[in-house]
Amino acid sequence: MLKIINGEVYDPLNGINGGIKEICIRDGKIVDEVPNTAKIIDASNLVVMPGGIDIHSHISGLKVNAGRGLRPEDHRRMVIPKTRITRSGTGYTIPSTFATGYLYTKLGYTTVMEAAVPPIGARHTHEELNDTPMIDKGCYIVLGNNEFILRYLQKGEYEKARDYTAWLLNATKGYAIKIVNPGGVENWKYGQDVSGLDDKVNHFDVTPRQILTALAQINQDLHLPHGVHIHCNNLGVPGNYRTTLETLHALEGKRVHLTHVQFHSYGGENWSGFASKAPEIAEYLNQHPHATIDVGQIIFGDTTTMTADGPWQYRLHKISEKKWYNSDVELESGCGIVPYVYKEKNFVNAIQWAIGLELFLLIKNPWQVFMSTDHPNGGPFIFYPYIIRLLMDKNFRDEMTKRVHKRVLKDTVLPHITREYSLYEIAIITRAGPAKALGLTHKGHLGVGADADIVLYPKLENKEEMFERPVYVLKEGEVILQEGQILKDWTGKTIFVELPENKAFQNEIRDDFEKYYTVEFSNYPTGLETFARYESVKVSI
Amino acid sequence: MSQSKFILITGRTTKQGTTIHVGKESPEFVEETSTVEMNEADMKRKNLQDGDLILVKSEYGRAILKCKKSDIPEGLIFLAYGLPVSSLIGTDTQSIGMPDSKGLEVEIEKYGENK
Amino acid sequence: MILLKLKEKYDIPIEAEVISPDIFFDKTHTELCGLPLYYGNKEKKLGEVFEVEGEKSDQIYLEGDLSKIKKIGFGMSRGKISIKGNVGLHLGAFMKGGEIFVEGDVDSWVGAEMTGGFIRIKGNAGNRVGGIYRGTTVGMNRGTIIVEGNAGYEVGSFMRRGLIVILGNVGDFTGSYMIAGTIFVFGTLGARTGAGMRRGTIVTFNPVSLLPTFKYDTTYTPDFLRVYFHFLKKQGISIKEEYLKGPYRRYHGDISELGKGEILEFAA
Amino acid sequence: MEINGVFIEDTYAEAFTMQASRVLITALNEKWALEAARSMTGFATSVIGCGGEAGIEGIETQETPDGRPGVNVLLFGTSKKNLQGQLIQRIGQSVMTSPTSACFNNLEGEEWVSVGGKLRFFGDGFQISKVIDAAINGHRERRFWRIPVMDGEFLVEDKFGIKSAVGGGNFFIMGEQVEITLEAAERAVDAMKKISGVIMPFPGGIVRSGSKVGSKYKFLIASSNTAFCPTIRKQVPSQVPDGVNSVLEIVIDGMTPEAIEAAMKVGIQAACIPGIKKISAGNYGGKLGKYHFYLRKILE
Amino acid sequence: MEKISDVTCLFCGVTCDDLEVFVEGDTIKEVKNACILGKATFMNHKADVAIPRIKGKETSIEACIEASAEILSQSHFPLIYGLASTECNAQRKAIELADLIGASIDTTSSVCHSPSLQAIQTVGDSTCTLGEIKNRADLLVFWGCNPAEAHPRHFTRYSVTPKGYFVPRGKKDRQVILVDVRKTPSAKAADQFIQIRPGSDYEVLTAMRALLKGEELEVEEVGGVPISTLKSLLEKLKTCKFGSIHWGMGLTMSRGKHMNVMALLLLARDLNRFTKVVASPMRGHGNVVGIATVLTWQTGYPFAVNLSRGFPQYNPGEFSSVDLLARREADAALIIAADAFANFPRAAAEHLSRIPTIAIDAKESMTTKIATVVIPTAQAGISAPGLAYRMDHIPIPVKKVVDSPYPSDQEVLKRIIEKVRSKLQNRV
Repeated sequence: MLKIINGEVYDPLNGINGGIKEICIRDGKIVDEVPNTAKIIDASNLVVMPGGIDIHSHISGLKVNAGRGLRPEDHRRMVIPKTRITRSGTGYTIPSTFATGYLYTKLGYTTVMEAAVPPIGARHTHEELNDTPMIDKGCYIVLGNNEFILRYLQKGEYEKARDYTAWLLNATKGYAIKIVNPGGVENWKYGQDVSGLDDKVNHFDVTPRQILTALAQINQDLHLPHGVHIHCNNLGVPGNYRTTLETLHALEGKRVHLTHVQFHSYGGENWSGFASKAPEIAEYLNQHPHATIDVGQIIFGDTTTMTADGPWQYRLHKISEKKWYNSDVELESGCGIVPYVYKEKNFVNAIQWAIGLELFLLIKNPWQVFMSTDHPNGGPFIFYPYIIRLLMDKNFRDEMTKRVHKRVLKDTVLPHITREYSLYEIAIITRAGPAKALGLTHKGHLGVGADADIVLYPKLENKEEMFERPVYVLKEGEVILQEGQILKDWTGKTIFVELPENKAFQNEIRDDFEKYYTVEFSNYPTGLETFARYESVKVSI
Repeated sequence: MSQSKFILITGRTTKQGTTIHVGKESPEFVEETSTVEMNEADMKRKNLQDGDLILVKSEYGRAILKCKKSDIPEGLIFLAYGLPVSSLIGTDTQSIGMPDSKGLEVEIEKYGENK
Repeated sequence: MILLKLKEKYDIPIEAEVISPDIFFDKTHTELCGLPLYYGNKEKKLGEVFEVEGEKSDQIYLEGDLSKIKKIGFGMSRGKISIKGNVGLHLGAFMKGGEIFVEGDVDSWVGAEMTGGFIRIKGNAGNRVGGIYRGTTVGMNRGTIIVEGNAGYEVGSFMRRGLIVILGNVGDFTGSYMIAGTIFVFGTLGARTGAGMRRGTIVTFNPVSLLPTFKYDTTYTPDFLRVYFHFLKKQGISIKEEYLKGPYRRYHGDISELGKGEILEFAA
Repeated sequence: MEINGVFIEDTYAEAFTMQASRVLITALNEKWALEAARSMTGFATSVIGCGGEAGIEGIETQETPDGRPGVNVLLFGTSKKNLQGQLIQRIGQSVMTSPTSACFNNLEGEEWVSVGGKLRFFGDGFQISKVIDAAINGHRERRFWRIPVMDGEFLVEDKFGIKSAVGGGNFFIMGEQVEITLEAAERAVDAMKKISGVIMPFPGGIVRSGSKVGSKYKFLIASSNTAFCPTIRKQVPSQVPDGVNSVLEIVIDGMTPEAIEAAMKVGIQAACIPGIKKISAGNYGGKLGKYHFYLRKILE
Repeated sequence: MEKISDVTCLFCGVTCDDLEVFVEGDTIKEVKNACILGKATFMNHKADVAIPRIKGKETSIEACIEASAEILSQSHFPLIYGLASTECNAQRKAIELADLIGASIDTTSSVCHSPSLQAIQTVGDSTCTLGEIKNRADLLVFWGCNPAEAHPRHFTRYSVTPKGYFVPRGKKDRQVILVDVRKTPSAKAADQFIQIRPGSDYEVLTAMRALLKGEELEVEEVGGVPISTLKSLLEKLKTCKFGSIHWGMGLTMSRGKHMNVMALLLLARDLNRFTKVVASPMRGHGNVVGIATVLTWQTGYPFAVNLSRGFPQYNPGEFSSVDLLARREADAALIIAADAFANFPRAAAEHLSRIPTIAIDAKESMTTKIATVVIPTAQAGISAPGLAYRMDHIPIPVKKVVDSPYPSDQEVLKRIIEKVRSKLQNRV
């Protein structure tokens, strides 16, 4: 039992904006009151927030681990020595599993969603997540190029596509549906891509538009807690904002989350004409509350880009001439990895940087836009406090704007935006908003019944310092970090959805499965015995 | 290449892979991992018959092995992974961890011939 | 000046990146003796392993069989380290500036991924002189390494800038995948010299067997060579008169890559 | 003051600041080093009409960077930009074109200008850069460019040092007739050539058409130094004394004022031969240049 | 007799998971679907089982664990090696132990595909899971590998013969080319066999890259192969729809090693300018991909990891076993599920008999013969369940089919960790 007193509380889901409020904790949950015998944390001069929630990050899975394997030179830049409590690790852009847990905790994040898991790699993802301590976690299952889905849609069998999705989410212990470059990744398997929503997918008589609308409908019909999570077609391509807007139009009325929209808000017909179309995207979102986004802010410096979007990664490899890893995943997805350096004086990179900030600042409703760097694609997540400072501190932002390539000053609206985020708004984009969008009802807030995942930040003028130095981090009511030191090697839970089982349907897919997969049907699903700790979110259809 | 120099190719064989489960000291495994495959012409040249014992010498070690005719190219000999292979290879990994396990230059003589 | 004498020879390697002018220059004798070294998985103090004389200097002298001492001069940017005896792995790796002199042999990765400075070895060196650590694709970037004895494999692999001079023989893959820079080998070369090189120069004074991806261009005496010879003479390296005169066969390659590298082979 | 009966006027030569560079040209032999040097220093008498001022300083006596015979050329310009342009043009047109040549910077400059770095583009993508490090003994890093040309390669240094130096040191030799004046001037030049750090940029080191600033014609920035022209000495305020029928000027550009002084000293001394009446110097009343070389002081 | 279905075989990297195993009590009676190697693995599971002993004297497992913990907690520069023939949970524990005692941890990759891993770390790889090859590959090239003897079911499950979605006629829709220095039994499955001179892989591959760029070479042949043959091979690779190149230890163990593999990876990469081409290492003895995978997620590096400083450092050539032993640096060794003594060059292996060596293995081996402590365990995949990784990094659950009197590798390591931890704490 624990009571946090005297803290300045930011709990947007409960409308609390900086008021002094006591927080009582019992059995890992927030409760109305605790007896006087409860331990007390005096949070005078501290800011109290729910633990951070990352709605989109690449921390675990075949691709992440392939990225680790590809970049020993990156790991040498940051080593994390073992302590009596914690394990050692490495990694600057792709931290090892233990390091990932510790580093997120050191920022006050307590829940992180791995954003792209090919189903056949789900078991691997969960095994890795078991070794990712401290945080709760879940994963999104990529479906936009799944050949079962493509075949069902080709034959017009929507119900089968829906039942397959339900089966697959159960089998993989996923939390949400992810779409990555629908159709494009399938085409990449023969070295091609799609260029828009109405291109045909090779060998399957369907279009990206059909895939998107069907999966959004399935998402709706299965009553999944999170909207369909989309990485649009044409990522990174100049002029792609049109595809992004078309995607949003096509899915109007459905719950959708577009991810790393920074990479999808580009104007211009070629690289020399590269321009920001963030205002257009923001304007659309300001009119259409059905959609949420995360930004995918870029951070100047080295990083490792990794995505299921194989064709884009091949293009990026050709642009950057850096090493290239590609692995296509049978019947399901793909994966590409390319190291990349974002440079302040490179005008495309500078404008990308500005676009991210414009999205944060021009989208009026903070419940629609969430913090992300699309870790590690835009940069490592450890830079979130830096982004917070850019959002909260106009002067700091202006300084940076003057440092980067001058086309940012000349060609973007960023220098003219005066908005500064409040702590309340920061609490929305880093915890309350993602929790709401994810349908994680017991997270992202400090109301009674919520998980007691709580972080206490020092009140500092420099917001970057404030958010990288939590004084306390509590997980399920336990103090796991104090003054930068990890006190407990906490095992977090893996969160997944649990849909009603449909035994009859399994026989439907078994035949094709056995013909085209290379693993046995019975060995494919991830069983509950895999998990160190888990929490299933039951969904009734 | 002088008459007695050969390139040693090492590798797996089905028999090596099956007999290993019987035991590393089982006669089957020992037999398989100490039998050298040679080209017929090479054997003729060295006056060797199937089953003859040969002394194989490398810069790092030596082994007495049995020879056997196969369709391996001239100048090459093949030996399945096992203790004899290990006794012939050196420890220089050129700082990458992997010793020179294939393509090693060895000398062969009929066992007992030069005594 | 600071003098370090190794007290006893070790079998277990010691990581000693603290032995660097950047760290030593402002340390008192007591502070020096207390600096940590890593003896396998245990920490030892500099003063336990070495007899330490002097303080507060960026001129360091080392004596003893240091063949198990790793990372001396790691990342140093100034001053001078002089060593009498054999030295272990990673001497002067990631070095930025300053000078290292060794009277003895050194192990592998001497000057690996360095970005400046000068290293001179009287004896032999191991593999990857001025080379890379695994994963790196842009290696040595400025600086000079002179090895008076032989060197091992992958000398100057992935090198981006700088000069490596080996007076003895080298192993395979010298200058492999080099991006630019200059390598002189006065002894013999192993196989696959310049494999995958994009730009850069490898100069050899013995016949070299080349990959099929190198093509002969011409026989001439490039003026820049004499500039290098002049520089080397100033370092006290004697250059045969005939080398100054040339001529040299020029091959370009590796045409499986950009192909703008060159191998100059003394042709007289 | 008189030397060998030649009157030394109590005046001063007024000189001004210029930017200077020292270019070392090497070649297969001295002949071809000199050919390139002569070509490079051709048409470089005065910044008024030539873009730059240049002369051969002398044969390099130290070992050159490539060990071949070398000739030093001093090139002066009015500004950093002007001098860089002159270096690029003259090295590009006169040294690069000259068989077997190579071209090095030979001046530890106050500032550095890119020369080889610009000329390299002539290599059409096949130019190769070579860097000699430098970290040793704190020397400066030296980058060279190798440009493929028809006789092999043209080697040129990437950056050339420039420093502020002195242009326009001068003295006048006033004689009874032109033959004797010319002989005195030649003797002066021969003596001055032994001094390093100076050049006499005019033909044979001698200028007969001394100039003054300005003209009656608005489109001219300089015109004949009428005060020293014997034929019109009664029509203008003249400085030509009676008995003097010919005046020659020696103009000196030097790396340092000291070098100029040294050169003027030996030059004037050599010029004082029978038949010479007077040695004077040109100045603008001290308004133009910051250097004032008083003849009598130099000769003391 | 009990029938257990969909059993996974841990012998090689093909990691077949469709075996049917028939058991009676603790005896395996029959194995179906397995290849000859897999069958031998299961049928001989009782042969040559190891005996717990210290310095040759038979004793209890508990005593062995205690002795091991004592050795490891005393050591200054211990080496943990092997881990191929076990499952991932044991591998996890081995890394935890290495982290705890500050050991170097290395795997059988070190003397197998470590050059491939190093090549991939340098240039990347265009690859795929095996199902992609099964469903799409119309051109297969096997370079320096002999699947017929090392990965027997690769041809039938994934590459040569299976009918795939886009290659419905199986073998008829595919072309198979084998490149090697000798005609191995795998040549029978190939449409074309290209024989190259030993030690010339790099030359041949790099020449192909140059030819692919449109360069002409000034030689008639490379590595004994006429240029015309290389050109026609390239033509096939450029014009196929989905080409799949597989390589083995013919590249990794021959002169050039990692550079040979790099040349192959770069060739495959370059071919993607024309069509889809992937390249995949023929990995695996056992679950060697598993240990590389787990090590990578826990430390960032796949093998040759040193933890003596309290954080991971990676350097093949420094922390790889052969080097550590040849330099006589390791002062204690823990060999898990691998026969280091038999597989290492003699001069390196001999150091194992000079230092205290602990062998954890289901079977007797050359290493158990010289080990100070021998701890027999239940064989993973037969008597211990868990997780394994296929050569294409796909995770496959591993079943237990019969009981063993011995604890699993995971269990033994867990107990060693507990003992070491208390010893270290007592000492502090």
